[in-house]
Amino acid sequence: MSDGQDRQDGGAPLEIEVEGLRKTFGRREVLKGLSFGVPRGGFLSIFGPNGAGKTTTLRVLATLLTASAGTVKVAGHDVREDPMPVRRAIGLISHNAMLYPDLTAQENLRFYADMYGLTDADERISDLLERLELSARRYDVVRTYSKGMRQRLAIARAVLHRPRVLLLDEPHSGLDPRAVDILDGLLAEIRDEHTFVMVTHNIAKGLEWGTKLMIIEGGRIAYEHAAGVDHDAFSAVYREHVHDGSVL
Amino acid sequence: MTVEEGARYVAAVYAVIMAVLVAYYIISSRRVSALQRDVQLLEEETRRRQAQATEAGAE
Amino acid sequence: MKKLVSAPALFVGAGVLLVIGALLAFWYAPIDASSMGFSQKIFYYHAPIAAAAIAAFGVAFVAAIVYLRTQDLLWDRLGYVSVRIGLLFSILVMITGMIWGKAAWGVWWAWEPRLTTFLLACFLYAAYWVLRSVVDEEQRRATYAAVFAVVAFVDVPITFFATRFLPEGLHPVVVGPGGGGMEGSVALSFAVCLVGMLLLMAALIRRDVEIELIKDRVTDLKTSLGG
Amino acid sequence: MGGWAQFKAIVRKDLIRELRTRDMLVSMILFVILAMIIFHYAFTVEEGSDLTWFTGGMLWVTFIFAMLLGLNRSFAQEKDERCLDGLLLCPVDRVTIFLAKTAGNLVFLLIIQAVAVPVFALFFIERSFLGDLLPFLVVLLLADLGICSLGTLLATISMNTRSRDLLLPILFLPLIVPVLIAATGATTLIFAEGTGFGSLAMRMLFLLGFDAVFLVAAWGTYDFAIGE
Repeated sequence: MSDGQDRQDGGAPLEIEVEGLRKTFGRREVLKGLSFGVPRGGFLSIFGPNGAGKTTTLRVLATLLTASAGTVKVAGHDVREDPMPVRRAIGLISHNAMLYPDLTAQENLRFYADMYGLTDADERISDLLERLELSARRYDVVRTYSKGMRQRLAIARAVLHRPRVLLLDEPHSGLDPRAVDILDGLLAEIRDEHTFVMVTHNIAKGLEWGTKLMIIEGGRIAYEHAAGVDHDAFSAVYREHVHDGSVL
Repeated sequence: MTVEEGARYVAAVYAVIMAVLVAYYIISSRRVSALQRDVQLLEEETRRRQAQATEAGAE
Repeated sequence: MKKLVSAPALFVGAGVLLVIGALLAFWYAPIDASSMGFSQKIFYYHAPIAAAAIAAFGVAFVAAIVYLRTQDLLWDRLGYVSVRIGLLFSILVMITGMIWGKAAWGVWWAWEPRLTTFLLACFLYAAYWVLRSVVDEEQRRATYAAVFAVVAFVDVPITFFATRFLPEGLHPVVVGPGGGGMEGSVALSFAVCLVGMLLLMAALIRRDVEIELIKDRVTDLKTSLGG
Repeated sequence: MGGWAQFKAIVRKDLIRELRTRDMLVSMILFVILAMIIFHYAFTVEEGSDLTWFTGGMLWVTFIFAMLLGLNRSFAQEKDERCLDGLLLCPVDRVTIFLAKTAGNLVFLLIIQAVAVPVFALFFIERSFLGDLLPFLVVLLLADLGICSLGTLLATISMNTRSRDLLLPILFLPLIVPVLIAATGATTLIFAEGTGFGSLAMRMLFLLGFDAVFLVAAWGTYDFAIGE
């Protein structure tokens, strides 16, 4: 309300601003001009069939891919022009843990803490391991961890440097129900501390968390809505926009 | 080697090399025309389908 | 980019110059006074072919750098085609080099700096070829190929320099210090042959880039029809 | 921000990993010593053949092939567990990653050489070359740096291709020939004649130039090699 940035999202300034994002791989155009914003503290859930460009979008936000055209700003910095502050401001949780299996939990986190230049690394690591109930195993090699424990450690890795924005790439896929519960518990705990973008196939989870919903289809935004759509109505919308019969 | 022999020898090799290069060029030129024909056919097909699609849309 | 001159025009220009060059080389330029005699005439096509090969690799090097800066696949196609033409000329260099070796030194193969360098360049650019064939994703293939093309082109002169650490080479130094200048008639004939060969190289690259671009167009049309 | 701290962090991580599993070092050391035994039988034509003039060649061929084994491993894990994404997400200059990876590989190569060279001397070199140790070490370091920087750049590329460890030697070997020529010549001269710095100066300068050129080339291209 105070500045011109706000849209339908209320007063919070935009933490993520995407304007005319295009991405081509070779001669294949995967993203055909996306524009959207996420206000600070918001939670954007992105749905869509496989190959629609969801993960590509997320990887552009994460600076792992460079946009072919358009501007992308995360935490006030242009992703292409100024990637370093963006990298400091984001954390990524995906179904790949991105942990070194031959290092211990402590060593893994210590490594990432050094990479991010954390000054209070030791306390931060202890604190996180405590919260994630991994303290007892902190000196064990990650290779010996169960899938759920790895996922918890991956969350610790992603939030270690207190990122303003958390990017979630299908975080629920491949998890057993117990691990899903733990992940949800953790998300609930850290929900207020970050802005979120989640790419998911899981409509229930996406609706549960999202303050804003988006369906990407064929590299374009097919549907965009504020939260508050119930599951059945959204499923109908999803089927209307996505015709490939992919898993709901 | 006499001068006559040398001349024949060198000229023959030269001719062979030039023949290789000219052949390469000619083959690639034929390739271009073949491919251009493909493009033409495909473009016609695209146009035809587009026309069909607009017709179907109009009905 | 290269709409300036058509391939046929380059090809005709090359043909005219090469024919004139051959006439000059065989009838106008004097027969070598040294032991090589008439077979020294190999020089009029061996050296221009070598120059054309190096120039083609140079084009690939420049195209690689431009590609890395612009990410425009047109430059990838140019680089790819230039390497292919460079390899074709390199193989011709090896063949004519071996003939030269037989005529001048009585052996088919000598581990002589220039010949060895060309042999290694052949392997380098063959590796470039292999590299392209094992990357599926187009943009990634173009990027890796470009990085390798840069490294390879930098490596070639270094290799040449390194071979100087081996015992003395046999290669005649025809131009430059020590070899004495060329006679006017020799220089003129050589220059015509050189420019002709470079034009021929340009014509081949020009034509093959055209082929690659049309092939891209065909795949584009096919995917749009299929999808 | 601390590029140096990040450099140290990556090197330390690679060293901890390798010293814990030792899968790379053990096989590299076994390979190197086995290669020497094979060279002995391959080159000995009669009882007591003098192999002095082959020493440089044997040594560097062994090192280069051992390094190929190691290079394939050095990125395999980054790739398999998608740790590379984690690394690329960090606010780290890509050149720092390159330098750290090169340094890690250099350390492994030096460990191999610390084992291999004494064994090699025992097997093949009759005269004591302790007096020429200094020039030898200079040549060793300069050549290693070239091998590791070029190898790291190419391993980064080859790990993302379909035929990974098959591709690396094809890319690496033709490019490393200049180093092989200079290092082999210098090493043989040292072992056979015990020449001092004087007659090796050109080769050392050449190796230094090679290192500089490829460090710069990698500097300019590593962003592309590791990204996307």
